[in-house]
Amino acid sequence: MLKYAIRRILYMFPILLGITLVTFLLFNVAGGDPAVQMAGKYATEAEIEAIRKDLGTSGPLYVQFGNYIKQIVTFDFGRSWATKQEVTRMIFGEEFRTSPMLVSVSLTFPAFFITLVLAISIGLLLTFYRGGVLDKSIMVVCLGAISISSLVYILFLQYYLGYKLGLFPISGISYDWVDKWNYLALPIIIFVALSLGSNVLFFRTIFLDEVFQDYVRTARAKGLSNKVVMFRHVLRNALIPIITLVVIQIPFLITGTLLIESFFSLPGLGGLIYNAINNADFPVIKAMTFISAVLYMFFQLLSDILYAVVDPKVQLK
Amino acid sequence: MSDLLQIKNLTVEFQTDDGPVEAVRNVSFNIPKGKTVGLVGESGSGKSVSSLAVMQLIPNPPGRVKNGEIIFDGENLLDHSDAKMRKVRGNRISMIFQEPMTSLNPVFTVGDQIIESLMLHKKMNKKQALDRAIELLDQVGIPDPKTRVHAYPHEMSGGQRQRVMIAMAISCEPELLIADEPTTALDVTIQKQILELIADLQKKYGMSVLFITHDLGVIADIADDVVVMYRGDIVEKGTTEQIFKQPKHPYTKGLIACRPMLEQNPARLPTVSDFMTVDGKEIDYKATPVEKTVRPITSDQPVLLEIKNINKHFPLHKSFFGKVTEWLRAVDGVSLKVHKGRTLGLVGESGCGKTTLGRTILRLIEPTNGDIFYNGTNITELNKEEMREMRKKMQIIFQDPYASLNPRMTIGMAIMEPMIIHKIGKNKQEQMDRAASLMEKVGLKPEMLNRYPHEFSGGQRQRICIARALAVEPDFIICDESVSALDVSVQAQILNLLLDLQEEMGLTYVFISHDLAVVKFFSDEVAVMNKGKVVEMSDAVSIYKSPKDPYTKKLLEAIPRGIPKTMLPSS
Amino acid sequence: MGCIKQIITSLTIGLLSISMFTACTSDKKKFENSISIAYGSDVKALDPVFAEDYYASQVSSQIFETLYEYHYLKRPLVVQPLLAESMPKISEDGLTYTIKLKKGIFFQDNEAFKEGKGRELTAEDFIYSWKRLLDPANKSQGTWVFDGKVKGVSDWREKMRKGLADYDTPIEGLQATDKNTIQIKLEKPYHQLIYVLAMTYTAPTAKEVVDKYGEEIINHPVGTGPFILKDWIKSNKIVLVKNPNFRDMTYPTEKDEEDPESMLKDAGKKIPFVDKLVFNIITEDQTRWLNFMKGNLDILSIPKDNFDSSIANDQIVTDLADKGLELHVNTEPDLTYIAMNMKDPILGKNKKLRQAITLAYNTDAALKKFYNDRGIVAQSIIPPTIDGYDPSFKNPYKDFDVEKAKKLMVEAGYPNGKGLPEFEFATTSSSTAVQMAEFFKDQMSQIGINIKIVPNSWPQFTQKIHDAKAQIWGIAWVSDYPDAENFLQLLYGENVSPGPNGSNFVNAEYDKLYKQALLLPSGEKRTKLYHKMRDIASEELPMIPMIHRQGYYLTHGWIENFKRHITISDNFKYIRVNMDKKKKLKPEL
Amino acid sequence: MIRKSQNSLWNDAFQRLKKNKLSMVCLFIIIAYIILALGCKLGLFFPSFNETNNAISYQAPSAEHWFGTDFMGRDVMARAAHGTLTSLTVGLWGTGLAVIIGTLLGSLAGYFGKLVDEGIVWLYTTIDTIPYILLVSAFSLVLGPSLYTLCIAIGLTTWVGLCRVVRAEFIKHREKEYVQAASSIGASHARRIFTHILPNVFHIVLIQFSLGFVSTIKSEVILSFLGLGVEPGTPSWGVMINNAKQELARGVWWGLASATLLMFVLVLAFNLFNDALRDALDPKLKNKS
Repeated sequence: MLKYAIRRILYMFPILLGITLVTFLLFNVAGGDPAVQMAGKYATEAEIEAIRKDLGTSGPLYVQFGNYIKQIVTFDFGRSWATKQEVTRMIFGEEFRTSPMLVSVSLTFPAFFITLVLAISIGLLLTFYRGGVLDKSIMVVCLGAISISSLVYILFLQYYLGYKLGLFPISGISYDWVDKWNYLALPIIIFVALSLGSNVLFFRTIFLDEVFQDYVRTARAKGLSNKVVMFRHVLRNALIPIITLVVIQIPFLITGTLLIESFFSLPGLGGLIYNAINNADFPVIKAMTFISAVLYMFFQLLSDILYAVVDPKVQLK
Repeated sequence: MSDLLQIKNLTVEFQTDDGPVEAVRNVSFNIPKGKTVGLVGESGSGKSVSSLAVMQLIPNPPGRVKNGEIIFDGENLLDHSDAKMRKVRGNRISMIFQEPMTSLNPVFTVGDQIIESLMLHKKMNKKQALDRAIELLDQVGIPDPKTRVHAYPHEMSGGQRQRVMIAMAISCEPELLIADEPTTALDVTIQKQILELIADLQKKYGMSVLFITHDLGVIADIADDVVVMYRGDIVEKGTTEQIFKQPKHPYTKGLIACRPMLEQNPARLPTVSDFMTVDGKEIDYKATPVEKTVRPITSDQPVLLEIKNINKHFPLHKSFFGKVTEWLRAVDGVSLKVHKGRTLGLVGESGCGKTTLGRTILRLIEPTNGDIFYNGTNITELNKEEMREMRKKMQIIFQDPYASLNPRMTIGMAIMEPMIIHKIGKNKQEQMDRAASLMEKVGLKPEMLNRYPHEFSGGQRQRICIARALAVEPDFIICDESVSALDVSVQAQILNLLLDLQEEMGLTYVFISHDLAVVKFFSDEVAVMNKGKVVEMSDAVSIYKSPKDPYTKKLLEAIPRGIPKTMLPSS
Repeated sequence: MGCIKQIITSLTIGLLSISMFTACTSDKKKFENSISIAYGSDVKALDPVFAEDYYASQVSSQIFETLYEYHYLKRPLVVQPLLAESMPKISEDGLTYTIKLKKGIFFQDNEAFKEGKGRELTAEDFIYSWKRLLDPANKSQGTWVFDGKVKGVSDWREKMRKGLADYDTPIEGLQATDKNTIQIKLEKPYHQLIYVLAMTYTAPTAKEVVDKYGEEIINHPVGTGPFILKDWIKSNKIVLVKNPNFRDMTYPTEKDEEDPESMLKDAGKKIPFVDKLVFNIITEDQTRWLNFMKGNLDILSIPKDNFDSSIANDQIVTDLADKGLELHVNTEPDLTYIAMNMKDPILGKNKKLRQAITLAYNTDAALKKFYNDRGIVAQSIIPPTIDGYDPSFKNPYKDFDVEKAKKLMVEAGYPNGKGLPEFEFATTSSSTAVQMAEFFKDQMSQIGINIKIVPNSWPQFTQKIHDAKAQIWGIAWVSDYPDAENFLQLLYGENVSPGPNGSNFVNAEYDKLYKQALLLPSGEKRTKLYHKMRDIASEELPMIPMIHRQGYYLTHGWIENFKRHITISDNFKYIRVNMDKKKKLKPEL
Repeated sequence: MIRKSQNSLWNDAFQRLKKNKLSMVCLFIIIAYIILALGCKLGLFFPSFNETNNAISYQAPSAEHWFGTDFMGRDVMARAAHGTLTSLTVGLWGTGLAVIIGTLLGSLAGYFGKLVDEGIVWLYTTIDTIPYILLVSAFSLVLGPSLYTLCIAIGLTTWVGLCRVVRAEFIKHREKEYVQAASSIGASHARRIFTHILPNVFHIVLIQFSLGFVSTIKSEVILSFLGLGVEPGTPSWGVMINNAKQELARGVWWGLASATLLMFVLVLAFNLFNDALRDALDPKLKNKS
């Protein structure tokens, strides 16, 4: 187990190297020269060159890349080129309460959890009544639901639930631990609405896969009721693919949802990445790719470990 | 004696894309209390469907019981509500399935799975149930049951899993045990143990047993009555002795005759088709038992293939830095000679290394070390191009005819492919003609060339595999468990075909199987393998008559006699 | 099924009840004496040195103060002393400015000061702050305000770069002659200096505060102004509260002719009036609009697409007026223009072609389409409300005339566009910018010119202009100070890329006039020079002047004393919230 | 000459599909869309989609313009119809590229294993780890916005999922006996990969293509929101929906409505068809329903 963890952690290095290399190259080719913007509208070429030197973007590429690696190792990404703020603080906030990461997570985690609970319940239900009218009609509803662009959901639900009906605040966030949910309720509902359809379909497929396994027949032959068979045997086995799906999505939940964040003016990580891209804010991009890579790999490791927990066949070697 | 279960006029219908199909038609038979009834038939005969109907486990949709009655202990099970039926299932009637590998829930310990029915039906608490589970595991012969009760299915061998299935099935001391091909997926040695176990338990608990199998020989020892099914209908039923002594229906006659027996030495095996046509008309078959002529192997018989000290080791454990610390010696220093025009049988239980050896000979798996001489050429030293050339001469026929044909390729293409690769035949037309003649040779119609594998039965597919192997005009063919996955009746046909081809084309075979009876029938020489080593090698008759190695003896004993004990010649 | 339904209902009820519950608790907060407005993007740094964009400058100028400011109500803009005691004393040659500070001005309380009490502001604070502004290490975009104009500044900056000077090294032109007196010496006449001293860039910061916070100073603004930073959550909101120690400052007693009498109802009263300012960051128009309509925002610049639903015939629509909403329209020194790169071998060498392009563009239609007619078709580079603007001036090429344009195309040697390559029109990728580009493309197709629209990220866009790689692009300029020079420099030959002259227009005559005008104080003589330059630009057309945008603002009925000018950023101290009206009107929304 | 049997698994699948009435309706709808797109491409339908008329910008639906006009006075119905062409092009080429890359790399990784596998797994883990928006915008920025760079950006970033699936399938299949059989008759690696294993995993590729197609069409909207969409002026549903976030405020709903409706019908048809296709093609599910 320990051996496995160590090996996995060692395995992270080539991946990290790849990610750093790809982001570095992409944004050196793609982004505009940050020095030009930083110098402002009355700048002279000398001033711009001075800024370049200062940013470390004037040297040869390999030196710049070396600097990047150094930043990663020391976990010091310096200051944003666009906002002049310290990058780590932009991501983790001045304090935990107001951290953009917490904002993203406060939206995505509950929403994801609600989606999961609903989708799994509906998935089980559909599997139970498979082939029936209920199954077919809910399937069509789900397929219809995922055929509409997410932008349309946001535009309409914000307009009707937030403005017309006034059930929820239109946008914004509070950092009060209770009041916060007042603001997050509508974004969460939209998130659930956006992701429910595809999740129901996904879980239905997984459960259907399991229902036809031989062990289900064995369980039924023991005289177990359908409920026990579904909840104890099928669900327990379906946990294996479910866990992979769930855990692997967590890093993406942490890094936020750009669309919802931007329409609800939620200062989360999704918007942070978006702004960083638009401003060629390389320090933030570097930090965010690094963090998301580490998160991704951490949760992959976690999913492997959980895999070993739920699937006795898997042993971590 | 009263009947525990009466099945009356049972018809089960399945909805398919081409409309409803009756899988079972008007089936009626009884299972007396405390007796064992064998239900025999080939795949698709409706025997499993009938048993699932008893349990009311037929997947619905697409299947449903169209009509009939299933009277269990005076009550019609078909009238039971689901809740009422659940009280019967696992409690009064329980079932063992064919695939021990998949029939247990992989995420629960075997203990958890056994106590489930105990807690449900016997209202035991967890502790009592677990104690009982340990007892049961002990009864079914699991060593160290106290520890093993906490093991997961994947930590057990196939035989052990089937024992667990049995423990589970008998946990509530059911009145009826249905065993659906419980030994088909197992080695012969394990099969014997499982059969004995079921027989013992039956006696102990006074259960009735419905034993379902495609192999009449298997139940000869244990069944009191036998029901024979063919294509959804019962064609014959009677006591075991009646069935074996005076089979009435030609199908039954065929089934009995087609099984290779250790005691006999026929030159060919009779098959069901010798007794009846496909649509059930009887053919007057006069058996002319020709004794197999033993072809002596003399020192001047040319050696086609010689294996010298072949090893194949797989890494089993790796250290942190990837260095292998433990090896699995799948093939461990094997040396063999195969004589031209003869058949070498290679026999052993699963995991003994016989399949690995077969594939190593063809370099489908690279040997760790050792030499293989084919006609004097050391093929382990050939480069890729030369090896490809060599493949023309050496061919293999695999075990699973379902898996060894590419499902997306017409069988014509499958047969022509080796010709295309080796540029045999001038043009496509010629290759096509050759493929057609190969089809005829293996007993299939050439018009079928443009069909796809899924349109064929298992036996037909194996014929196609043979045609494909023959397409390159090889001298040497490895038959890797080539008949093990087939029903006995089909197995006989394929064996006959292989024999005919050998005679006609002068082929040399290496015949790999776990079934010593088949190997003995088919081979000139037999090598017995155990744990990667050849433990005994001799000609086929003397292996049977005077086995030297204890392992060979064990294999021999495990083979079902194929006739009721009462009928055994008292020798 | 029942189980699922239960889950859904209980869930919905749960979410609803949370929102009801909190809605009740937050009710009391609704009637704060505060102003809430929305910004479209985040404020970067709250530090005069980095008061680079409008938002940063506006928030900073509530906290920091400058020597001079503009009169809140008078138009055209009038400079008046803020931290200075009086207008500067200027020497005969116009090269030395002497400025006396008001006495008794204290920094806001901060732990950086002794015992946390803000100390008195001195002339030294200005010199220190200006050095900070000019320090190359700070990479401020505002160094141009002194660099090249004030004696010794370039020299000091050069030395700083080489590590040969520090903050103790004096700059000849920037000296504190005593505790309350600042002396500025110029290299040559610099008549815009007075305006520059009203820009947030030149506001003073205390050295103690800079020393204490180091690089983090950008998050810890401590000025002398009426508001103090209370809370700043990045990308979310900035909350300022009233500075309790703010000196006695009063509401103006004079007004502009056009202002209603009510604008003087608070005349002479102590400002600021509100307790709190909240700057919300809201990027999406829909979100901003809906929030305003709910009364969560007090003041809103009308999003272009909400115009139809709020304004009719330059009047606010009745159902909004009934809710107490008020409309404020103001003409601003603003110019949008389409620039052409004079370095381009075809565009740059063919005046007739540029004239044809200008003629073929229907500015009226664009004004309607993209600005709801709220603006003035620009005839020249000089915008209204500032010295040099002449409303009667007509640019001969700004009349939309396709026939004439076609004729000019023939004269240019490209009849019906024949022989012309496809031109690239660079734009940013926002939907509106792209729509404008599409309109341009459509207009050009009338005279056979093919346009390829190339959307860019903002950095790419600025980079292209900076590298003189763009061919045609649309951009805007908002005045830094009320002097046409601020616009005319956009075509000055020495300002070519990477400078502000992105068109890379070089014209000897124009440059000569520009240099002459720089030396002149405002007055008829200078205005004449400005007009000559304007005429050259109007004939050569290195850029097509498009529109002088007007500000259309909506305020809720409880907002009083609202008046806006884009150059005046410290306006919140004058605004009053009528709490009675707010209590009455807001719950109705 | 022997003709090919009508009973290949593909044909079988098609027969099953044909029995599913709903899926046939969906197929019909999809074909209608394709015809619409082709007609637009050839200038047969709505040739005047780019005709501007500033006098009638933002006109509500009328007899002349059934779905109203947009800000340039262009006919929204014609724009939406031409948006079909854009969507189908992006879907086809973007997903096509992803499928080609994913299938090729997945096959190689799964078939050869060892170092080849490690390398390819490294590559896709790396790609997968980088936030999607970052990657797409980087590609778009490098290549400059146009219909085809959009396809390339989508293709280069979305192949990972398919690659994973194909790799897993190849690992499963390379041990199967029919592959062993092929190697025993001396078939080369290329033959084993392309004529043997690939046709057997191709139904999965097809399903993934179909799924990818749908998500590409949907992601075009999001990419438009991010300013990474098609070349300005090209009619596209993404741009139309995205513009609606502003236009709705002025009561202009028809742009959003027509683009959403057209997209909804196509995507729903595709989704339903996919579902039927999966049932028809996936032998695992073959005997289940």
